[in-house]
Amino acid sequence: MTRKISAEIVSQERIASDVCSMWLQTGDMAREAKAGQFINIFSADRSRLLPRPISICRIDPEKGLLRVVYRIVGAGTEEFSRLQAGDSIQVMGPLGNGYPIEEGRALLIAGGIGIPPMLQLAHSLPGPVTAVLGYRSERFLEEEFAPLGDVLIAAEDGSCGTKGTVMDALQEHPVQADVIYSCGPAPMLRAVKDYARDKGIKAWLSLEERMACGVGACLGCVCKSTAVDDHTRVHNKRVCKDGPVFEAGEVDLS
Amino acid sequence: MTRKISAEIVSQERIASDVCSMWLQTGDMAREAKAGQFINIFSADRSRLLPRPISICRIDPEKGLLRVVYRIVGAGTEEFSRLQAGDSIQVMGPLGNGYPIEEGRALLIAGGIGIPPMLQLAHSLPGPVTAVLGYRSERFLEEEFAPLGDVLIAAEDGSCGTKGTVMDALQEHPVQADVIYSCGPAPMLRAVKDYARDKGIKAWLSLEERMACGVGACLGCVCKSTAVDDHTRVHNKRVCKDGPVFEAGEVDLS
Amino acid sequence: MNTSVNIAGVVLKNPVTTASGTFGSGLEYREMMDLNSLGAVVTKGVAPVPWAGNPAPRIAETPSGMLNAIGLQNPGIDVFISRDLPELEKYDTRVIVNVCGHAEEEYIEVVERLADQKRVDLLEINISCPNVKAGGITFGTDPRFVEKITADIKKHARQPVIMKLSPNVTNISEIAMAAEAGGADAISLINTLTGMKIDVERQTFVLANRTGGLSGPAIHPVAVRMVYEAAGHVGIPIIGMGGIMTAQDALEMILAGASAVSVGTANFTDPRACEKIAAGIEDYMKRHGVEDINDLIGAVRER
Amino acid sequence: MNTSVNIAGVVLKNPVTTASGTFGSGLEYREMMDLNSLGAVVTKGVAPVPWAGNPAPRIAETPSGMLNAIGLQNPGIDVFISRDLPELEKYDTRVIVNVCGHAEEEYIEVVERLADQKRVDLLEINISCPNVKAGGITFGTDPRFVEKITADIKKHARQPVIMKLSPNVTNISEIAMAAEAGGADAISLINTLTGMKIDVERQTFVLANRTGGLSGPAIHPVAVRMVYEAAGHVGIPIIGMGGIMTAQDALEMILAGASAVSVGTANFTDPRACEKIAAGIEDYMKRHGVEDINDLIGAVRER
Ligand SMILES: Cc1cc2nc3c(=O)[nH]c(=O)nc-3n(C[C@H](O)[C@H](O)[C@H](O)COP(=O)(O)OP(=O)(O)OC[C@H]3O[C@@H](n4cnc5c(N)ncnc54)[C@H](O)[C@@H]3O)c2cc1C
Ligand SMILES: Cc1cc2nc3c(=O)[nH]c(=O)nc-3n(C[C@H](O)[C@H](O)[C@H](O)COP(=O)(O)OP(=O)(O)OC[C@H]3O[C@@H](n4cnc5c(N)ncnc54)[C@H](O)[C@@H]3O)c2cc1C
Ligand SMILES: Cc1cc2nc3c(=O)[nH]c(=O)nc-3n(C[C@H](O)[C@H](O)[C@H](O)COP(=O)(O)O)c2cc1C
Ligand SMILES: Cc1cc2nc3c(=O)[nH]c(=O)nc-3n(C[C@H](O)[C@H](O)[C@H](O)COP(=O)(O)O)c2cc1C
Ligand code: FES
Ligand code: FES
Repeated sequence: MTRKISAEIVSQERIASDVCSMWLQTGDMAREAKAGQFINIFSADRSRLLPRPISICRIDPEKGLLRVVYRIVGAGTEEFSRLQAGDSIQVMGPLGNGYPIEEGRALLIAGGIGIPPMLQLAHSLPGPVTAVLGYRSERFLEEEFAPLGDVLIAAEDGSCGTKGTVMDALQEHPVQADVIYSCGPAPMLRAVKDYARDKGIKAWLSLEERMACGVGACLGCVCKSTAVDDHTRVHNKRVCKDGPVFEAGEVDLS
Repeated sequence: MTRKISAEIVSQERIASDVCSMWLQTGDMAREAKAGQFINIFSADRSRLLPRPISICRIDPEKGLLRVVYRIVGAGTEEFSRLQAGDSIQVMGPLGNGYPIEEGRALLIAGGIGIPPMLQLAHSLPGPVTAVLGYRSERFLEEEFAPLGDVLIAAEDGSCGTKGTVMDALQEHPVQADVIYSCGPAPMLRAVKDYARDKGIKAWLSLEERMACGVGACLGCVCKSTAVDDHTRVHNKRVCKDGPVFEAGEVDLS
Repeated sequence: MNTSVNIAGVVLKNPVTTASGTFGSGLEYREMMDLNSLGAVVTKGVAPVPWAGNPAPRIAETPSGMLNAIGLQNPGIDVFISRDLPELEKYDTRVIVNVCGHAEEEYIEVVERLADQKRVDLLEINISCPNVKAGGITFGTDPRFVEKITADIKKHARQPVIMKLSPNVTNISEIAMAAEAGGADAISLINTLTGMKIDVERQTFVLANRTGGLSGPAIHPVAVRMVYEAAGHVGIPIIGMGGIMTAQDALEMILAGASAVSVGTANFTDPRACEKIAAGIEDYMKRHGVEDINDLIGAVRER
Repeated sequence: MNTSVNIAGVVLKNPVTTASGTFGSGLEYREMMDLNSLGAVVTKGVAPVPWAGNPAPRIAETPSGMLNAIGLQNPGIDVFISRDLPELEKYDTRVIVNVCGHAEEEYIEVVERLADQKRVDLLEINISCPNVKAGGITFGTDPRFVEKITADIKKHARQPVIMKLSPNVTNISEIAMAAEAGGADAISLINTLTGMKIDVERQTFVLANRTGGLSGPAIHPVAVRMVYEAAGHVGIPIIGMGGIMTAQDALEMILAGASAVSVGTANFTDPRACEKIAAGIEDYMKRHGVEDINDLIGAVRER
């Protein structure tokens, strides 16, 4: 059940120059959450009305904890970054569909701030996992993937692993996989979609769009779908409700 | 010189159920401040653009400290009340003219949240002081006046001193004075003005009005003046700049 | 204590309704709040056939407000009647169906299709959506047109008709009077103010549609003023909306002359906003000893 | 790097000016900021004789905005010329005098009195103040009237004339074109949106005047949209204003088509706002490698 609650911040840590990791006490919300879902985090400043959608990075159902990892890009995330253990914040969730958990060898392809949701996914998947993580330069979360499977790194500035993108890393180190999961910037998702089609592998992509309601009501967050959608019977799917995770063939990323 | 600075909160204390006392490190602002002047305190919430004018209650020029005592009446003062020692807040000042310091026996008449500015005034005045303090019920600052002169108390609910208003207290305990200083709600100021005229005593009244700029630029905070004003040559005086303290005869309180 | 209000013969148990387009057909929110606590659910605008709406991005945040350029995406009247409407049977609240169209005939088609739908209590006609390019913009801003389309819709409508007005006009009273002259049973206002946001880093429009509709507390003072002005010029009931976040905001509208209110953007900040606003109004009535909410309608006084 | 812009032949060292009525005659702020950092000071509206303005309260805070109902209190043109104008001689900034009146003749009287004042670089004609009851409201909302008063003022003005437009209109482009047709050298927009606030505890209007003008970031999206629309319809320079708090906000206006901007309400939140905005624009130009600010005017692109 989706609910909005006041969550206590259990810990907050800067894990890169502009990336924060925050554990929240969310009780039942954590117990119901799945990899690939997200929560809406609300600003305490009354000039900022809309929630910030942030993916679930880790779930601790026993303790009722959720972890989010987010990049400071604007006033909302900047505000969140100033919160400390013991402070409270309004959150709503769990939201969205999450990644379907499939059998077999999984290839996780993630770029930048698309990396966090992959961490819970790597934990949730039953089979062997290879994670391909793309960074501009500074790395984060990398070491947490290591115990969970193989890890390939790509850094645009060549500071580590393959110089270039996640696709360059995959070219350098081919990986056998039965299913692909991906999250990251739109150009990366397009490349992943092409890659999966070429290899004949099923791929699940997590999309981003500007949101208001987060629950499928406002129709603010649509992406183009290849088939007629259930809600409106056009070619729009709601990222917040029908997604954020889509089978690559479902969505038109052009 | 009026300036806007970020001031550190040195201490914050609840002195009545809805009244807070806050000491601010303001440096030169404190050294330039006078009794009866005020400062503008700004909200950190970006939905609240206008400053809150609050009277200076105490000045510690050596340490560069200013004290304000304010009642929680809305979102702005509620926000201020949550601040703690070590936090910072934007303040602008000193603003307004302040009370002229006159020789002779001073009668200070103040009601409710008009009491705080009288405290610095009682400290600044050279002659003997009688303070008449009116409360609805709960008292505050009362004990700080005691060392500075005679104190009469009026409480509307009769919980202490004279039951009724400051005027009732004065009727019960007549006071000889050469000059009156007053601050409080409009009906009280009207009564003080009449009282002073009847007794033939000069009276200085501190007025309140909704403000924007605080520096005489926007003409938002005018009161009616009996004579043509210097700024606009009509019958308006700016409470923020020409006041907040006016000689009773200067202003039309009807 | 009576909190019920009467809009054109339809009794709402309390004056709080959801603003069209912000609450889906109500069902999207049923997990999070009690739909029975609402005076009425106002559904997303519905057209004769599915509309795809505008390209994304459709949403931008602004200071104490937001811009939307949904472009009236909707599944069309068939899906609405067969899928959404029956679900609303389960709730004890009034249903107001918001109607949109590209041309007069489209409005009339929807209105006719709804005529024999018992679950529909009232119709709200959106002649003011600033995001529809094809005629939409001028529909709601010309009093002659407003009067005519109102009269034409009234000929076909079985349910009472609320005309929803655009704030993007020089003279809101004139438009309100035109709706009344055309036979409207009520008016609702305000729809969104047209706005724009530019991404200065990328030097592009933030919304794919360039402009969007501004809603939220930012516009509340404009909405209150327009409700007040309209209330001074028409005798039909007014549903006030625009930036209502709290019971106080709703009461401002009611004191200005609204018989009921709609709550839109607030749902995004708090999915239980409507419920809380309804409770807050009751609270206020108790504190102020108001026996009947109708005593508050238009009751604002000189200072 | 060039930050100077040209408004009708008058060169402003940078595009940042103060919005009329929020900055007095500039002198009230000289203690707190460097007037020389401004592209221009725009003074409070001045009429032929002193105006007392509206009763207090004149100010109300609203979400990310404020209402004012000053009612154009001003000392009249004599005092302005003899007292305020000479003080401005000391500063190296342009002076734009804002002019108001109850009737056309009053505007013309002020314009004529200013004709031989060398210190006055530009005139800004406020035909849009929503707080003046006597005719003021309709002045700025009828294109025919806007064209006529512009033409008549132009006949008497020695300095270039900026017509300041009201946003309380159905079609801002039409009004902008009317000003241009009347011979305006530039236009400025937006003035305030008319709004209202009600004190629900006391059930009274918050402002003695009932309505007031809404300004501040709340209205910024509306202002950007109107500047963009006007820029698409006129060839004369535009001074953009409405809710500018930061350099980003100012740049939105410039990208939308404004040659210069005015900053109003922001001065109340930070008396050094204008200075900071001017510095922030330079900063942006450096970061983006913009050699000439004029390259940014109207440069917004499709996403
Ligand atoms: C499903 C989903 C999951 C996400 N997960 C993460 C995550 O795990 N970690 C992370 O760092 N970021 C994530 N994002 C992006 C994150 O929502 C934005 O970075 C954040 O909203 C920016 O807020 P701001 O106030 O700092 O920035 P501002 O730019 O000031 O925000 C202004 C407005 O734009 C919206 N906005 C800005 N950027 C985005 C964006 N990229 N996507 C959607 N809305 C945006 C904001 O929500 C707000 O309404 C996710 C986005 C979506 C849609
Ligand atoms: C010169 C002067 C000195 C003052 N000194 C004190 C003092 O020492 N202690 C104290 O408790 N209060 C004082 N006040 C009143 C104080 O300014 C208000 O109580 C405060 O602004 C309320 O802010 P808020 O956000 O809590 O209330 P809200 O009602 O939410 O404020 C909304 C808006 O109205 C304004 N406002 C509300 N009440 C007043 C008021 N009474 N006067 C002026 N503006 C108001 C606010 O500044 C704000 O812009 C003084 C007022 C003036 C003009
Ligand atoms: C996302 C969104 C979608 C909207 N869709 C519609 C609509 O379909 N029909 C309509 O008449 N109004 C629509 N509106 C306008 C609202 O019903 C309402 O008039 C406006 O938002 C002002 O109220 P608010 O400030 O409480 O949101 C929409 C508003 C928003 C924010
Ligand atoms: C207190 C106040 C007084 C104003 N007085 C005038 C005026 O005398 N003449 C005028 O043309 N505009 C006047 N305005 C409008 C501003 O110049 C400006 O157009 C408007 O406030 C929008 O800009 P902002 O949001 O930056 O404040 C006034 C605005 C405020 C807030
Ligand atoms: S954010 Fe409202 S439908 Fe997705
Ligand atoms: S608050 Fe602006 S003149 Fe007093």
